[in-house]
Amino acid sequence: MQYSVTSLVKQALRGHQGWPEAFRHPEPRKHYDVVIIGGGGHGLATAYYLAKEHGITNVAVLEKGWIGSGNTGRNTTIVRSNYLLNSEIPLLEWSLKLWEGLSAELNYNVMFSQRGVLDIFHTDGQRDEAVRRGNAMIMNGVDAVMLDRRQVLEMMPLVDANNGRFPVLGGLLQPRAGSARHDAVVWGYARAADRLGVDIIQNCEVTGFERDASGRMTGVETSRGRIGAGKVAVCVAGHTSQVMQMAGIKLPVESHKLQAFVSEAVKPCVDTVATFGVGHLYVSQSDKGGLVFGGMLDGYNSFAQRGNLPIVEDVAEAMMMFLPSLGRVRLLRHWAGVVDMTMDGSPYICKTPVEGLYLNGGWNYTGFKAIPGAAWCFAHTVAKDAPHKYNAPFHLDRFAEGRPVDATGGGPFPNHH
Amino acid sequence: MCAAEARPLFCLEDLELTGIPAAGPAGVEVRIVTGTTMLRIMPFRDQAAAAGAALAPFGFTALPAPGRFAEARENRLAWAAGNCWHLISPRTAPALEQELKQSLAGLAAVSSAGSGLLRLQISGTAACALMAKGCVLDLNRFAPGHCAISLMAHTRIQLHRCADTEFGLLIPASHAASFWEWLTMSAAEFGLAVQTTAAAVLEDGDPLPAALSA
Amino acid sequence: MRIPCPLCGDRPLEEFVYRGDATLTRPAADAPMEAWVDYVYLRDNPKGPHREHWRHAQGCGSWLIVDRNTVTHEITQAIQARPGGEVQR
Amino acid sequence: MTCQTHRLNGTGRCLNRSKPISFTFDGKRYSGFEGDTLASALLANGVRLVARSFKYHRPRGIFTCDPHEPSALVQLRSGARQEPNVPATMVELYDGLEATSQNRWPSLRYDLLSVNQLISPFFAAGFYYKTFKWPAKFWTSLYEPVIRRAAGMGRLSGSIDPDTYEKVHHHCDILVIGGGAAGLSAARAATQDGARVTLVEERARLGGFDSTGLEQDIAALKALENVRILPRTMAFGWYDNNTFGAVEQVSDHLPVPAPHQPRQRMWKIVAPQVILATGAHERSLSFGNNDRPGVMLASAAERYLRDYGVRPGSRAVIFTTNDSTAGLAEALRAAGVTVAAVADARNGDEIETVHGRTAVTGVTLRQKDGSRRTVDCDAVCVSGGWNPAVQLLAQRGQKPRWSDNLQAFLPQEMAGADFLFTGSLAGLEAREDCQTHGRMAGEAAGKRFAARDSASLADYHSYLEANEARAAKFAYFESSTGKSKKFIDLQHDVTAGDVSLATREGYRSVEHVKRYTTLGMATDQGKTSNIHGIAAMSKALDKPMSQVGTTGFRPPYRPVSLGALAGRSRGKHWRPILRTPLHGWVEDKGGVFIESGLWHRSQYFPKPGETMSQAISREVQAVRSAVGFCDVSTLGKIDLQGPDAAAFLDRVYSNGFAKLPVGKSRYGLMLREDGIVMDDGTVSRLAEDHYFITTTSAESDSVISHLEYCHQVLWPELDVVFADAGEDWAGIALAGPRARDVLVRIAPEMDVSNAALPFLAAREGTVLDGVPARLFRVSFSGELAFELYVPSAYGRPLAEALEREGAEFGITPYGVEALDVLRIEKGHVSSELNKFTTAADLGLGMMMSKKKDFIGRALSSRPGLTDPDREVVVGLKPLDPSHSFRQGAHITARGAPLAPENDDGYITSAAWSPTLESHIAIALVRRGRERVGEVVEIIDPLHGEEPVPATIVYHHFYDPENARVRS
Ligand SMILES: Cc1cc2nc3c(=O)[nH]c(=O)nc-3n(C[C@H](O)[C@H](O)[C@H](O)COP(=O)(O)OP(=O)(O)OC[C@H]3O[C@@H](n4cnc5c(N)ncnc54)[C@H](O)[C@@H]3O)c2cc1C
Ligand SMILES: NC(=O)c1ccc[n+]([C@@H]2O[C@H](COP(=O)([O-])OP(=O)(O)OC[C@H]3O[C@@H](n4cnc5c(N)ncnc54)[C@H](O)[C@@H]3O)[C@@H](O)[C@H]2O)c1
Ligand SMILES: Cc1cc2nc3c(=O)[nH]c(=O)nc-3n(C[C@H](O)[C@H](O)[C@H](O)COP(=O)(O)O)c2cc1C
Ligand SMILES: [Zn+2]
Repeated sequence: MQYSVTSLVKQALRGHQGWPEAFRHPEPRKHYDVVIIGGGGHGLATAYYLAKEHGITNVAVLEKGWIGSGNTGRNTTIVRSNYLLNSEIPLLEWSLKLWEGLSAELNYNVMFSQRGVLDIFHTDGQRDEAVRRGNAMIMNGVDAVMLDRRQVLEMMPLVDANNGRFPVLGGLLQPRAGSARHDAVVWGYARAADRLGVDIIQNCEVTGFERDASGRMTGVETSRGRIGAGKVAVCVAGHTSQVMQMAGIKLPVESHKLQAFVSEAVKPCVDTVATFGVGHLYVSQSDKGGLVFGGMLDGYNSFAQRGNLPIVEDVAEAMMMFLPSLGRVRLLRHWAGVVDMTMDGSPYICKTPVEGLYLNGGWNYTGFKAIPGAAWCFAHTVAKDAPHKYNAPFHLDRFAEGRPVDATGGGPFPNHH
Repeated sequence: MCAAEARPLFCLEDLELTGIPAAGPAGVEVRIVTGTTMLRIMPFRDQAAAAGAALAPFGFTALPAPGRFAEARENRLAWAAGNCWHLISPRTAPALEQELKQSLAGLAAVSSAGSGLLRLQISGTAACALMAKGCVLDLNRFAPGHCAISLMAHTRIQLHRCADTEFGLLIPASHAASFWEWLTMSAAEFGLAVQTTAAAVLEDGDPLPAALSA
Repeated sequence: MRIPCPLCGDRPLEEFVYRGDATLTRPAADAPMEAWVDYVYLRDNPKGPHREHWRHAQGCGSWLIVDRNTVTHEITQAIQARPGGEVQR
Repeated sequence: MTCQTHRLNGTGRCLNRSKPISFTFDGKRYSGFEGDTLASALLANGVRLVARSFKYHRPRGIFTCDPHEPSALVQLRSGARQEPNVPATMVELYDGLEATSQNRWPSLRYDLLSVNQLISPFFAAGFYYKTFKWPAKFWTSLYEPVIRRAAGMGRLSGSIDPDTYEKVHHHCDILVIGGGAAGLSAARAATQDGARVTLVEERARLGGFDSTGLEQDIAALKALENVRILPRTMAFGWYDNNTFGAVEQVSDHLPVPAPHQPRQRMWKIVAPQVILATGAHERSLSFGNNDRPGVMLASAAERYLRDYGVRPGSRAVIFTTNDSTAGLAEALRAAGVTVAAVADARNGDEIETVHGRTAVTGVTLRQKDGSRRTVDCDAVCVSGGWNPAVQLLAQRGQKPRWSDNLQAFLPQEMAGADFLFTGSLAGLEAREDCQTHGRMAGEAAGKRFAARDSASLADYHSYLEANEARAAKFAYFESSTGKSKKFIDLQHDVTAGDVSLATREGYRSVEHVKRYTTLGMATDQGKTSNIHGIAAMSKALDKPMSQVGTTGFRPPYRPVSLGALAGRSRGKHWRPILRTPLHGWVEDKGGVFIESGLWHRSQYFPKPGETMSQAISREVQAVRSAVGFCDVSTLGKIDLQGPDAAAFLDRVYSNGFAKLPVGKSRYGLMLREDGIVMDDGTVSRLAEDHYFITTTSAESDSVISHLEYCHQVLWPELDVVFADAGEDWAGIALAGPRARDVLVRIAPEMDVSNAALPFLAAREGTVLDGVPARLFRVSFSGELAFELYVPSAYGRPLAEALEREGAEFGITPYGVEALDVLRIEKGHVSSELNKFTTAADLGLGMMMSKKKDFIGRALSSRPGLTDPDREVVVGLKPLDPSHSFRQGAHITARGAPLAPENDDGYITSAAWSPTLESHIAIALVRRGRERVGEVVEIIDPLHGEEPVPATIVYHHFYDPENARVRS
């Protein structure tokens, strides 16, 4: 059933008894042309684009828990393409373009809200970086606006301009950027893929790979039995190195955890997505009224989806530095996600040394915004056995070649990105 | 050209070094100790024992274990980092440094921690309560004679437990002003008395319990 | 999380800085390029016991080798990285 | 002032009736007593409607007597202290208290958005996912703003919070969380073997659910020396290695904090062992309109009667499933309340629906035989049983376990190596059971402490097992009929119908249902609602409760203010401000400071009437024509000693150091292992095995850490030691053609002639008549220059002496801005070390020794790092010298259109050069060195600037022959 005002009214009058399932809960078939591991945003969107763009519909998405239980369901939902390097901007900008039409395309409101991402800067060094980045964006056809101090304070009246410490010098605004509803992205892609025939199989953990004599992928072993596959595409976020290890591939990845925070709902007071670079803080306000914010990684390898106190304090301190009128707002909940941190802070969207095995991972803490664009490119890579030009830089050989895509200059220290 | 006078409290310049009155006697007393010489001793490979033994002229027979300090005559010898000890003395720097260098030649590197550390002695009935606001250590298990390098109010400091209600703090000079502000804010509820004392005077005061003396 | 520094005793996480995989060995000067690339970019990333480097940056300054479980965060051992250490406790 | 219509005479254990208190709610004045909460006082005054719900704006009253009250949230205080979403049940009354209702307009009684109730059929779970998708632009421009206007509950003041917060570290041997019957017994028993015990209790008073008869236990506990009791302190988070976060509400019960007192204090508690005694939360039941003001938990009614002398109404109906309400009817009657009916679900009786709009006026009862009757009443007391407060335990990741016998989720593990739990958290009910088992837990913990290993827990376990085996709770969650909305999550307006809709739409995991309906996502985090959601799912999916399971619990146990989590680290005190030894002097000179990392550095020294750029140019010119001096104390300084020092330096720097003679300085370049430049600085050899190293200010900590790594991990065999000498020395750069003239006067003891102290010479000596000093003839400015280091305490005297002795030569202090202009003119790289560049990019390829291994050597030869297409350092001079541009502007070939493939690089340093009388820049430009002489364009479309044509030049603009530094 198409979602629309009309169907909503009809259903409302019938006590909502007639809504069909948004997606089926099928039993796995014996064989699929493509098996996608991981029912997060990237896995589900890849399935959708394989079906929609390439006509490959005999596809399964295998998810070990419930779809969206990974990082897509726990991220701070910032969507932007205000990147620095010419090697990365086109991918993110393509993604942003897809975001702009996504609700209509999926017939599911993902609440993509273009209320801007504003990087506020407080030091000369930060300003210089913003100028460099803003100009790179414009050269790539991306919207970027430089705001002066007055304009920043107009947009973010709660910013403490006289904190005796870090004067507000200005801000780099990307007006088309914003945020989206994380769960809706998962469910919207799942429903759309399901409607194109994709099987979404939950509670199905992949535990091993099956390869033929030539080494080619032929299937996967799962907690629900063996499933044959023509091609296998891995989209498992924080567990990328674990899953790839099953295929004998060691990756330049460390798994780290990143925390996120939400406050009690208060009347709107933060109208854009704002970042406070000096304190490594980003904050926005959800449509429900909760302030959603986050900071740095906890900083050590971890597969535990829970954080420790030092970062909680750090983030609260940065909040109080940035927006000191929030002192009496209460933190409602904080949680963590396990992210693949790579050696240059950029993802891998590529073929792998194993034939028939494809990788979309290493998203660090920036993969939500990339879901439409990267999955679109990844579907292209899986279908055509070759990268699209937007994802071409994101291959595994770039370190050996000395061509990392390192926008922060953090170098081979994942916790510095 | 006339001899320059050191500015011992350069790192607290322009701060008010006055106390905060309380109803009764101040719960926290802070003594700012000036005129202390601090010399780093960093033994070369496998020379820690020999270096310790060579400290006899200063009253010590060995380098204290990590987490400990010892006192002898007017001197204090305190562990100060992985492979580093501080000789803390009221004597004047250049002469003492020369003597120490001679004693330790070939055994340990000696350098002057100079005036890079602000020395505070914190005491009083509320000293522990105040310390707990910034210090991550379990102060109940941090007995007199113990020392630590640890984080306090975002600053890496050296901490000596001098007596049940007395702590010695060595604070990097660049952080001193901020630390001082934190200290006065945190001590305000107890009442704070501030004194500036020359090290020479201080060392004439109460000695540590005999057990701790080397 | 608390790390038992062999010199300082149990200390909270905020005093430490993480570096990562402690099982890597720096290749010899004449080692082939792949060895260098692996050394700099490939890390052990196990789900479970992990041997890793930490520095007690806000304490004694020692680099430590810490055995820690990346799922439970339980630490079974922490020793000084420099063999023998300069100081014994 | 209205009178306390619902206040009883005599009862009220918490009240001090001799202290009446006056307060206002929505501007109306009321009175209560000391000891009241805002909730009890409002009830005493007969106020029932206190709030509106989140989505439908339904009228809501006071539902619990608990900290996790879902309904009665108010806005407390006014002005900068205004605080949204405060549960009235947790507000201790103080004189003059001001509270207002929230989320309503224009008033609580007539709330326009309550129309949402009428159109609520459209607002079923997930409605916004199904609509507002078209046209795409309208979401951000139209639909969302409307939704956002309705978002949120309370309002912030928008002013800076005037109160302070602080933190305390606390260590104990055994931490007891919860000061009810069980926690009190446990704490006391735990001390028996000498352990230091700390007990935290989130409420103001000890005693928990019912403190009657516990007075002596409390007094005895307080008398123990090794017990620390922290009331008003809520343990909010359980982190690794038994690190707990707790918040003490130091002053929230006062109009304003006392002098020098914080509003709240965050405790960071470390305890090798913990005993959880967090009790149980009573649950409600689902029935029609169960959210009306006047519907209240049975235990709340009991507490208001007993502890606050307040009757919840005059005619009450009790709806229960269990024995915990056994005494309630009697208690109500004793308070003069008519008990109009008792519907016991165990007998097949139930409430079908509640009548009344802004308050309960009656109920429809449905009896076992199916017959219905309507009963007039103004209060409904409901008990659906008890949920053990497992939330803290579940933060550790363990999933609670469903017990059919107890009809409740219990902690999964009965005990751990570092924790025990007891009381009604463990499923116990009777006070005596809680106390007996609490004692067992306390004793076991005490023994574990004393023996430092495990004590037998056999009794502890068997006690709980027997209790569970005995139990036979009645399974009942929802009334069987009725058309009115049955609310599960009172704050988020989630109904039983929403839950079944979600399951019908395929959202079958409990986590999906939570997210689709927002069940349990409000301020109480499901403490009053989750169980009913699970029950509704169990029914809809026909799955047992145990298979549906709970959602995950996360910190904080109850919401915590950001102020408390930040403590004193805010504003100016966010992080220490680092000051150099010359700070006071700079201040006295009228110097302007600039944030540089955490440092405050002198930026420039304006003279009266001067602009910033005039001051900078004057300072630059003084250095070029006479002499200036600059505070460089922020540079990292390392004292390196030991027999293997030279070998060590050779490995960590790309250039060689073994042959550096004693008494000489050399510029050094440090790479990362991946071949990117990490830092630069000077290395001076003071003696055979003694070096003094400087690093950049920004990287000083990371360089120390890196060198320690190299020493302790990579090459432990090298016999070197090094000390971070950053704090020891004040550093001053003395530069300009007259620098030597000044130095002679400052250091009469040293021979500073060009012959004795040539370029790059390094000396130790004394200045100012006996002050130990290190003197290096190095130059960043391109002039004859010296770096002078004296012990920090002599920094200011040195500056004063320089000023005095240099006056006749026109000496001028300069700040980091002039320093930067000077080095740009000279072409020294600095901001070009931006973590993207190799030595070759910086024009320093010759510093890559071919004769030795060093960090970064091997990987520097990768194709990407030697690509001729890389961006390398060059200078830029605009064709029109007056044309300015910014750092961060990009470079393109002349006339090239704006496109990424035409991006030829960017400007890393830009300045007005008073010496060259032109704007100049250093830039990283693709194939730049091959393009010297080419005219390119500097573009800055971000600022809408016209392209600036400029010539690529070598970046050593000033004195490229280096004659001046050697003069
Ligand atoms: C706290 C936090 C904040 C973030 N903030 C942002 C942000 O603001 N903006 C942004 O762009 N990005 C952000 N990110 C990053 C972003 O969330 C992720 O990069 C993105 O969601 C990754 O999507 P995914 O589909 O690859 O992974 P996931 O959503 O994690 O999906 C992977 C799925 O694979 C499943 N899986 C794993 N192993 C197996 C197996 N063996 N078999 C079957 N299934 C398996 C997992 O259960 C999981 O559901 C944030 C991340 C975190 C943790
Ligand atoms: N069926 C039942 O479970 C039931 C029903 C009614 C009454 N009771 C009675 O309740 C009492 C139970 O005693 P108990 O000690 O187990 O529970 P309790 O409810 O009396 O005490 C628990 C205490 O822990 C505190 N607390 C909870 N979480 C906290 C946190 N995170 N930080 C700080 N404090 C926190 C609460 O404020 C409360 O005071 C007995 O008297 C029992 O008879 C039990
Ligand atoms: C953007 C965003 C907003 C959230 N808002 C809320 C909220 O209002 N209330 C709430 O309880 N949780 C909220 N959460 C947190 C979720 O409840 C949950 O903690 C998170 O998705 C991680 O899942 P987990 O805690 O089950 O591991 C939000 C999460 C995100 C990503
Ligand atoms: Zn240590």
